[in-house]
Amino acid sequence: MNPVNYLYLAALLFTIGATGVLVRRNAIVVFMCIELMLNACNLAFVAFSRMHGNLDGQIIAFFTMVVAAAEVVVGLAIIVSLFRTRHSASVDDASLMKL
Amino acid sequence: MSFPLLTATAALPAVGAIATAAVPAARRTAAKWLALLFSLATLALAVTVAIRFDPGGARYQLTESHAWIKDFGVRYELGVDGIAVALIALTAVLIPFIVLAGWHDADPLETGNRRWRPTQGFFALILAVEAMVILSFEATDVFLFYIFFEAMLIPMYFLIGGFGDRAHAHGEETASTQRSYAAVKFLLYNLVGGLIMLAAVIGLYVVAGNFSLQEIAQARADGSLHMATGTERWLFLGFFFAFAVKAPLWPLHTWLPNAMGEATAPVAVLITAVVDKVGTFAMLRFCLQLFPGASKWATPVILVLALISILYGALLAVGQRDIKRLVAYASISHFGFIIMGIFAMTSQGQSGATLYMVNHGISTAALMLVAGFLISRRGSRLIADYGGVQKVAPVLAGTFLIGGLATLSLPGLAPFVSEFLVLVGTFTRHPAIGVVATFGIVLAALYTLVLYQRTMTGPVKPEVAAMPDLRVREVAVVAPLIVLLVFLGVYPKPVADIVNPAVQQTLSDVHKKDPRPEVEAAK
Amino acid sequence: MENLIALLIAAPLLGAAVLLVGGRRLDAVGHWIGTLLAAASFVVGLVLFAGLLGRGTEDRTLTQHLFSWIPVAGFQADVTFRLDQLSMTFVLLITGVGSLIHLYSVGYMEHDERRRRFFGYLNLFLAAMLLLVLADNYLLLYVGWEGVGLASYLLIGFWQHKPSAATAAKKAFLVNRVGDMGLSIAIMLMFTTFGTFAFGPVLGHVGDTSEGRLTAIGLMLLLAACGKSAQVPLQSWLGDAMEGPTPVSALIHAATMVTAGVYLIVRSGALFNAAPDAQLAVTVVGAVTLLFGAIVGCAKDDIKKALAGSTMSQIGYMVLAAGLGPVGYVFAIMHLVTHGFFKAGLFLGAGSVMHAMNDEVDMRKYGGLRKYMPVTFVTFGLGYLAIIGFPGLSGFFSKDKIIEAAFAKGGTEGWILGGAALLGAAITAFYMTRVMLMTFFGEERWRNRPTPSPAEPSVEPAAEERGEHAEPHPHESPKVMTIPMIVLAVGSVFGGAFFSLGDRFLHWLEPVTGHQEGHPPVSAWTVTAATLVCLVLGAGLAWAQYGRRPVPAVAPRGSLLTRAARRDLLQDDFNHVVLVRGGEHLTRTLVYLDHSLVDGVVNGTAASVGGLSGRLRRLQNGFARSYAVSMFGGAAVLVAATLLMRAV
Amino acid sequence: MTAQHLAAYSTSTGEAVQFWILATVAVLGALGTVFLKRAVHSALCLAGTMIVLAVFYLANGAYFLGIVQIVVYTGAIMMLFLFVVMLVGVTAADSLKETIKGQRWLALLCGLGFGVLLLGGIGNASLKEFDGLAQANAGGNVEGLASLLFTRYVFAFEVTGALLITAAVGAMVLTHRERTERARTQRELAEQRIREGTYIPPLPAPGVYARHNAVDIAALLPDGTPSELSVSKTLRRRGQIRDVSREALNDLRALEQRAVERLERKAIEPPHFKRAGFKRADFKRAEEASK
Repeated sequence: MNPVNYLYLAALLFTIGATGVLVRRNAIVVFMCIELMLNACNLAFVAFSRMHGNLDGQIIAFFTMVVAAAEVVVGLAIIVSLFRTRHSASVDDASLMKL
Repeated sequence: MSFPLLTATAALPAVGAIATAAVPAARRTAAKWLALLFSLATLALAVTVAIRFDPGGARYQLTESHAWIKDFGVRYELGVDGIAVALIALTAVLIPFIVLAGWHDADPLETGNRRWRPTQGFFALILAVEAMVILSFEATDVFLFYIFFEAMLIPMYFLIGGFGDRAHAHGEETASTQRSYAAVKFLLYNLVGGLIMLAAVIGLYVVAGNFSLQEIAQARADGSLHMATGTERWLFLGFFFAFAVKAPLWPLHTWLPNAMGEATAPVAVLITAVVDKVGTFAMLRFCLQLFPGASKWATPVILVLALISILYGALLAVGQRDIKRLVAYASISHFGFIIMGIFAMTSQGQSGATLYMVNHGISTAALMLVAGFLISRRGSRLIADYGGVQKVAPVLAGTFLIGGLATLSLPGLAPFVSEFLVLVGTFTRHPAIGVVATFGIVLAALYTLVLYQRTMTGPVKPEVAAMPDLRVREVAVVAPLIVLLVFLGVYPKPVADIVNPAVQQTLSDVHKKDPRPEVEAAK
Repeated sequence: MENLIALLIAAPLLGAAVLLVGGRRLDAVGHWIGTLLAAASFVVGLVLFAGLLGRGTEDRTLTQHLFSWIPVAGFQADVTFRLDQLSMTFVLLITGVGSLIHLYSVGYMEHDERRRRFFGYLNLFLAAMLLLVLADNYLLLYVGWEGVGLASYLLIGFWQHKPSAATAAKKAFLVNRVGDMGLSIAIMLMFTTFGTFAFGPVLGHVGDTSEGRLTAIGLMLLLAACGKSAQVPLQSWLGDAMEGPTPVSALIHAATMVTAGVYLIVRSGALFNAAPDAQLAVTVVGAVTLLFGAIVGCAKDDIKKALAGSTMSQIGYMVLAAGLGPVGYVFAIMHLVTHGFFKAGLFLGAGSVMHAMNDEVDMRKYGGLRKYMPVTFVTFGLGYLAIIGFPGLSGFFSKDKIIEAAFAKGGTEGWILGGAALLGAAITAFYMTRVMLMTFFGEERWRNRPTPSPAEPSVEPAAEERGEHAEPHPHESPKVMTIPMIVLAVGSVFGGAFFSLGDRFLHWLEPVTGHQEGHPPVSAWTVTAATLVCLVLGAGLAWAQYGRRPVPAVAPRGSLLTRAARRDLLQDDFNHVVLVRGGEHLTRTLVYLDHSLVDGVVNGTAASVGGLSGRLRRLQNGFARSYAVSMFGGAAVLVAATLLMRAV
Repeated sequence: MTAQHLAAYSTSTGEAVQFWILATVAVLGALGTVFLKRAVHSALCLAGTMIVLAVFYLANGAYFLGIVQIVVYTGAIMMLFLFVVMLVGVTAADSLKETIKGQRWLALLCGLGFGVLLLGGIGNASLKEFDGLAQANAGGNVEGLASLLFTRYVFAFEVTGALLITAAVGAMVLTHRERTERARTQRELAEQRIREGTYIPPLPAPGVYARHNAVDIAALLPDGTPSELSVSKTLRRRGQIRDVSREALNDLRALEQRAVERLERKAIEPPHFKRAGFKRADFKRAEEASK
C-alpha cells in the first residue's frame, strides 16, 4: 500500500467535515465538524512528515492541535453564552449580521 | 529662503478652521468672530500675494518646492500665475462675506442650547474649503492639485447636507431628505469625475514620469516629451471630465441646481462662486498646458457643449419656480460662457473667461446672498410666494436688482466686461458660435427681470407685508460686493493687467495666435 | 476745454448716486438736487457749445481721453469722449429738454412719496444718454445704450406695484436687449474686420473691406436702432412704455432716448454710405414704421398711446432720412431736434391734461378743455401745428426736407418712399387733429360721468386715492409745469425756421455727417405743395369725423383696420403667440427634459447600481453558513485554478 | 529492522489491512458526525474518528502526536464538547431540515467539487517516493520533536502558549457572569413579588388538575387549556412540555363514538366548545376582578 492513501483519506475527511459545517445548524456540531477538518489536516501533515523524512510536519500538527484547543475553548464559551442569551445553539439564529 | 507666502495664505484658513472648531460649544459668537477674523487675515495675505506678484515677471512666481513622496516624484510645489492670483483674490474676498452672510445660518433652533456645536462646524468647514481651494489654485504639482481638488468635496458635502434653510415650505423632514439627496448627488458626481481624473493622473505619471506641471509642460513645449495622439486624448478627456463636472458643463450639470437649491445661500455661493471655479481654472492651467494637441482636437465639441450650456441654462432658469434653483441654472449658463472663452483660444476669450470667473463670483454672491436674505425672511424659496417686496423693503429690492443686473451683464457692472470679451474672443475665431451665444444675453435679461418682477414688483402680498428691510450686517455684506461690481465694471484694468500675461503664455502653450483683423485699421 | 466733457456726464451721474444712495434724508430736497445738476450739465453744454462756435468749422471735434478701460491684447477699449457738432447737438437737446422736464416733474410728481428716487432715475438717464452720444467708440456707446435702457426700465416701471407697469418695463428692456444683441454683434464684426471699434479708425477705413461685411455690420446696427428707436419689427414696447409717468414719456420715449437709433445710424454714416443694401434696409424700416406708427396712432383712444404711435411714426421719418445717406442725415437730425421740442411739449401737455382730469387718459372722456386750461391748450396747439407741418413752424421745415430727400432717392424706390412719406404726413395730420379735437373741443364728455370706464386702466396710481368716481374739475397746472411747456412751445414754433434759414443747421452739421444736395424728380415746391395738400386732406377728414359730429364716449367697434390698429396691428398678438407662448412651452419642455432625461440618466444609473446592490445584498442574508458556502466555493475555485495553472 | 524503521519508508501488509479497516471506520465516523441528529451521537462518532486517527499517527511514526491525540483531543477536548452538549440539552435533537433555500444543495455540490478536486490534485502529484522517518526518529520521536520545538520553532511555541492563556482568559470572560450585587434573600424576593403584584400565589404544580401526574405535563386550567406556568422553566425552554389538553376530549369523543356504535342511538350533541370565547387571558382577568 502506498502511504499516499493517508492523504486521500485526509482529503475525504476534510471534505466531509467542510460539508458538515455547511449543512448543520447546531453550533456544537458545526464545531465538531471543524475539529474533523483540523484533524484531517493533521493526518495530512503527519503523512507529509513521513513523506519528507523530517519532523516539521508533526510540529505543525502539534501546533494545530494547540490552536484547535484554544479555539474550542473560546468557541464553546461563545456557544454557552450565546445559548444563555438566545436559548438556542443554532447558528442560524445568530443572523444579525445583515442590513 | 524667503517667507513661504503661498503656504501661509492657504495655511491660515486651515489653522482658522481648526481654531474655530475648537471653540467651546457655549461660545458660539466667539467662533463666528474668530472665523471672520481668520478670513479677513487670509484676505490680507491674498492681497499681499497680489501686490508681490509682478505681472511682467516670470510665469510662476512666489514658488515653493519641497520633496514630498520621493518614490513617485510627488512634490509639494506651489506657484501662482496671473490667473491664479486673480482667483485666489476672489476666494479670499468672498469668504468674509460668506461668513458674514451665514452669521445666523447655523445657530441652534432653540435659544439657550448650550451644547450646540454645529455653529462652530459650519464656520470651520467654510474655512477648510477656503484653504483647500486656495491650495488647489496654488499647486503646480498635478498630484498635489488632485488631492485638494478631491479633498474639498468632504467639507462641501457636510456643508450642503448638514445645513439647510431654516424654514422650508415643505416641512423640515422633506427638507432634510432633499438636502441629503442633494449632498449625496454632489458628492457622487464629483467623485466619479475625480476618479476618472485619478486614472488620468496616474496615466500621466506613467507617460511623463513625474507630476510637476512645469516640467511636463516644459517638456511638452520643447518636444522632449512625446505623447502618442491617442494617449494624449484619453488623458485630456480624463482631466477634462472631472473639470467639466466641477464647472459644470452641460450635460453634467444636474447636481448644481440640487446642491445650490438645498444648501443655505452662503454655501450656495461657496459652491458656485468659489469651488466650481477650480474646475474652469484647472481647464486653463492643466488641460491646455499639459495636452495642447488634444485641447485643440476637442475644441469644437467643447465649444458646442458650452454653447448648449449657455442657452440651456438660461432657458431652464426662465422655467424655474425656485429662486435658488433659478440662480443655479443662471450659473450653468455663465459657466458655459467661461468654458467657451477658455476654448475659444484667443486672448480676449481667455482673459475674458478669467475675468468672468472673478466677476461671476462677485455677481452671483451679490444676487444669491440677497436672495438668501429674502428667503430667510419669508421662509420660502418659491418665487410665487413673493410679490411687491420693493414696496416694503426697498433697499433689499434695490440690491437684488443690482445683483440681477450684474447677472444679466449690464454694461457698467463687472460681468459685462468679461462677457463681452468672451463673446468677442469667440466671435473672432468662431463667428457662428459667437452669434448664437449672443442670444444668451437676451435670455439672461429674461430670467433676471422675470424673477425681479415676480418677487419685487406688483401688489404687496400679505405674507411679505411685514418684511423688514436689510439689516446693518446684511448691508455690510452686500454693499462692498456692489462697490466691487461697479469698480471692476468701470475700471477692470488692474485685474486685466495681471491676467493678460498668463493668458498669453497659455496661448503660446497651445501654439495659438489671435486671428488678425481683416483690415489693420488701428495700425 | 476738453476736460469739461466729462463734467457733462459727471453732474447727472453724481446726482443719481447721491439721490439713490442718500436715502430718505434727501426726500425733501432731492428733486431740486436732481434738477439743479441737470441744469448744471446744460450750462456746461452751453459753455462747450460756445467754445465750439469759437473754433473753425473743421476744428470742432474735441476728444477727452480718461483712462484705458478694457485692455486685452488687440482689444483696446478706452474711456474716451468725443464732442463734435453731432454730439453737441444731442448734448444740448438732452440737457436742455432734460432740464425742462426735470422742472416739470417737480410739479408733476409732487404727491409721489418716491419723488427723490424718480429724480435719481432721471439723472441716471441723463448721464447714460450723454455717455451714449459722447462716446468715442462703439463699446462705450454700448454702455450708454444699455444704460438708457436701464433708466428706461426703471422709469417705465416706476410705479412697480402695478403689474402692468412692471410688465411693460420688463418688455421694454427685453425688446431692447434683442436690439442690443445686434449692436454687440456689430461691434464684434467691427473688431474682427478692423481690429478696433473706435469711431475714427472704423469709419476711416470703411473702404478697405468688402461690402458684404459692411452690409452685415450695417444690418446689425439697424437691428440695434430698431430696438432702441421702436422701429418695426421691434416697436412693440413703446406703446406699453406709456405706463411710466408722463414726464418720462416726454423725455425718454419721445424726445431723447428713442432717437438714439437715429444717432447711431447717422454716426455710422460713413459705414452705411459704403453699404447701399444696408441703407436700403434702413429706408424700408423707416418707411414701414412711419406708416405703422401713424396708423396705430389713429386708432388709439389713450392720449399717451396715440402720441406714442406718433413718436414711432416721426422716428420712422428720421430713420428714413438717415437711410437716404448724405442727402438725409442733416434733415434726420434736424427733424430729431424739432421733434424733440414739439413732441416733448405735446407729452407735457398731455400730462397736464391728465393732471387736470384725475389721471384719465381716455380721450373719449375729455372734450372742451380749452376753456379750462388755456396755457395747456395754446402750447399743445402750437405743438400740434408743428408736428403736422403747418407752414412756418418747426415740423414744416424738417419734415418737408425729408419728404423731398425721399423723392430725391430717385427711381421707383424714390417714388415709393416719397409716397409713403407723403401718406404719412396726411395720416399725421389726421390723427393729430383727432387728438386735438377730442381733447380740447367738442362737448364736455367728462361731465356727469356715471361710472369710470373699464376699457382703459387708469395710468396714474393716485387715481384711486383721489377718488376716481368724482367728477373732475379741470384746472390749469401750476407754473412749474407750464413754464417748461411754454419754453418747448417756443422751440416748436421757431426752431425749424431758425435752423433752416440760411441753412444754419446744415452748415453746422455738415463737417461731421457730410451733405449732398438731393435732386427730387419734381421741383421742391411741388413737393411742398403736395405735402400741404395732404395736410389739409388729413386734417379735414379728422374734422369731418370728430369735429362736426359728437364723439361717442364708448369707442365704436370700427372697421377691421381700426380694430387691428387698436391692437398695434396685431403685432403684439403675434409676439404673444409665437414668442411668449412658444417660449413658455419650450422652457417647460426643457425643465421637464432636464428632470426626466438628463437627470433621469444620472438617477437611472444610480438607481440601477442601487438595484443591483439590492440584489447582491440578498446574498448577505446574515446566515454564517451561507457565507461559509461562498467561502468554500471560493476555495474550490482557487484549488481548481491552481490545478489548471499547473496543468497548463 | 525495527517496527519504527519499517513504518518509516514502506508499508507492511499489516498496515495496509489496518488502514483499510480503520479508514472505513474513520469515514463512517465522520459521516456520523455530520449526519446524526443528536449532538451526543455526533460527538461520540467524532471521538471514534479521532481515535482511529490517533492509530494512524502512530502508524505513521508520529508516536508523540498519536498519544497526544488520544489524551488531549479525545480525552479532553471531546469531553469538553460532551460537557457543553449536556449543558445545552442532550435530548434537543437537531432538526436536519434545511431552512436556508438551496443551502444544502450548494453545500453538497461544493463539497463534492472540492473533494474531487482535492483528490484529483493529490492523484496528480507525483508522491511515489517516501523518505520515511527512520532518520528523523533515530534519537526518539519525542526528543526529535522537542529539539525542533525548542530551537527552530521556539518563537511559535511561545506565541502558542500566549494564545492558550488568552483563550483561557477569553473563555472565562465570556462565560463568567459577574455578580455585582448581593444575592437577594427569599424574603426580598417575596416582597418584590407582592409589590409587583403580577403573580402572587405560588406557581401551580404540574399535573395537579390533570389525570397525568408528571413534571413535563402542564396542569390544565378550568377551561381545559394547559397552564405552562406549571411546568419547570428548564423544560419549558427546551420545549419538552407534553400537551395533554386535548386528550380528555379525545377520550370523551372516542367513548361517545363507541356508545353510538354499541347502542346505535344518537349521542346528545355536546355543546360546541368555544375556546376562543374563554381564553386564559379572560380567566386571568376574572381572577383579578375577583380579588
